[in-house]
Amino acid sequence: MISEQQDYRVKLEVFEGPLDLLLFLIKRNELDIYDIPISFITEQYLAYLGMMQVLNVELASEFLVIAATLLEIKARMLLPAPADQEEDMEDPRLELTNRLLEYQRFKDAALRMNNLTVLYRDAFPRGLHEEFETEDTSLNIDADVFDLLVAFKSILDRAKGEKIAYMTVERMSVAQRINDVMERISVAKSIVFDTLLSADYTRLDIVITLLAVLELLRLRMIRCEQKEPFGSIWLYVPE
Amino acid sequence: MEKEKIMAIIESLIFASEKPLRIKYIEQVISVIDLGELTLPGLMQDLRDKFASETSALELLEVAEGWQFRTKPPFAEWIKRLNTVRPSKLSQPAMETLAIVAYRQPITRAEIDYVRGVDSGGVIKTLLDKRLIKIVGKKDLPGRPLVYGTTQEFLEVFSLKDITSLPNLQDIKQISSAEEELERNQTELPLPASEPTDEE
Amino acid sequence: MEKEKIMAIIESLIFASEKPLRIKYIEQVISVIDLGELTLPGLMQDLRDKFASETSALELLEVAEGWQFRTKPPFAEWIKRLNTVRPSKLSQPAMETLAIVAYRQPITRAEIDYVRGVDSGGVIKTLLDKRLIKIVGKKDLPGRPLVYGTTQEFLEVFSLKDITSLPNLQDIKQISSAEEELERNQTELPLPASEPTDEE
Repeated sequence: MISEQQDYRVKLEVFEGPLDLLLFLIKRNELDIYDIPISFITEQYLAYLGMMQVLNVELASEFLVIAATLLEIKARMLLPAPADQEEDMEDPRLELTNRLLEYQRFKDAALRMNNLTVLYRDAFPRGLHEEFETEDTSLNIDADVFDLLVAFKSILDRAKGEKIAYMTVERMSVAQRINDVMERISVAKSIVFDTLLSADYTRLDIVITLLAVLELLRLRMIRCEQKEPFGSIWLYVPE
Repeated sequence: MEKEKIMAIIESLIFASEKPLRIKYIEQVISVIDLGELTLPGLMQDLRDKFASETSALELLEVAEGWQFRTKPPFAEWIKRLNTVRPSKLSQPAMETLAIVAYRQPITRAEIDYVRGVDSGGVIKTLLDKRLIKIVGKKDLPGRPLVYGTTQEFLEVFSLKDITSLPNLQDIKQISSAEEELERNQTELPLPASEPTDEE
Repeated sequence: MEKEKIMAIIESLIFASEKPLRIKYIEQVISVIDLGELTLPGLMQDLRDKFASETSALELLEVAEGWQFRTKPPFAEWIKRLNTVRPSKLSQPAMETLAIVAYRQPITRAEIDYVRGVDSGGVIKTLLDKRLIKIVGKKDLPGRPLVYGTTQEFLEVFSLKDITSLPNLQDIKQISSAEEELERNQTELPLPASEPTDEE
């Protein structure tokens, strides 16, 4: 057992997870994956876990989950199958075998992908030269909402450690009003100021609306015109 | 090594280089090659002539800082045409700024700068030019700063029904459960239980 | 317009394009040219042949559903001597996770975890950061988990024309010791990234 323990120790860092470890044990002992001797493999597996504990290596919980699975399969294999069901009873090892095969397939796939022509390893594209960048204000943009989400995430990642101020999305009343007014004017092209006010408006609402319009005028986002003294004030979008 | 092979090596170096390639770097790389009677200036001249004469769209130029391939001037008009038919990608800073505005609107420039940790004036202008964001008003703060929000065009570009159809911030946590930092300030949705699937 | 001229125009477009150039954009740009008897696929083939045969360091490849010039593989060793590229490594866990996403997309994190038998949060984050995978939507399951798929960059990095060009998934007959051993020796591949490298 001593030599085996040393062997395990060497491999300690290598196993990615319990499936990886199981595949290693199967290969090392030249076992048939379609007919895994479950008692033997369970013993080997638990010995490995024991080794990790002795070495005070923190075990990922997944290792324990698979240990429990192995023990459960072992127990089920020991139980005699009910006589009438013997024919069609599923092999308790089947799910584990399938998982191992599936995992092995992807390990192989990773290897094959590694044999492809890899950019910046086997082949290089043109180095980037800025002279091809052009100003482009078209709305022809190649991105989707999840690009936005990922972009937002990268900022939060960067901001990690410092306190992020999560501002509540609370509409300021004047800003909200500016929005409303702008929208109405853009749709109608021009409107009479009075129509922005509704009869059930409070004094505050009216003041806010007036502030909003003044603000828009100051920003030159709208223009106003009064054709005659005391006549209607027309608001419109310039140009 | 025959001359064509050495010329091709130099060609590959210049092509792959991010910046115009200084002659001293070319010299360093090919220093292991026995040039025989050949000289590096002679090889550069021959490589330049090769591209100048043949039916290639490229030319090899010696610009201030080094050697560089460029398209020959007559092709510029075609490349301009290309830029008008092809959708452009938003730069990473632009995407980030757009994401901040989308999720945190209405928001001031100072708030954007604070979240990104850098000055955002340039990107905000780009986004305004592309009509993805707009000024939606001013904030009741000293200096009355402008506040920004997303536009109708923004919704169109990203195929969103309305602004509430943006992916949840909670989704970010799904990206990596290891990121506990985020959890402090956010109300949480329970993460989906890791249920095994035998799909396929 | 004679054929060589049209081929040179296409060459200039592909060269000027930062990313692999989709055939539809080439088509749109040259739509003003009377091709006569020529066809675009025929021209692309001729252009590819031209670079393949001649003493050029470049080859024209169809990757990520587009066309791109790249240096021919024998020149990679020379370019690496320039030290302008800083390779970063994809670890074995990252390669395996990438393979699972590539072959099983769209796939949830829980499904990936199940196949690998371990938590994949960290690796998924790495692959997202390297833009090899991306979130492609949400699944109609309790908790609406995010689903992942590969990106255009993934196709570019592995020189794949499209996702169907992936090598076939093999059925495993028996666990092969030779391959296992090979894998255990940490196969890693370089990718461009900002990480410093000890490669000299």
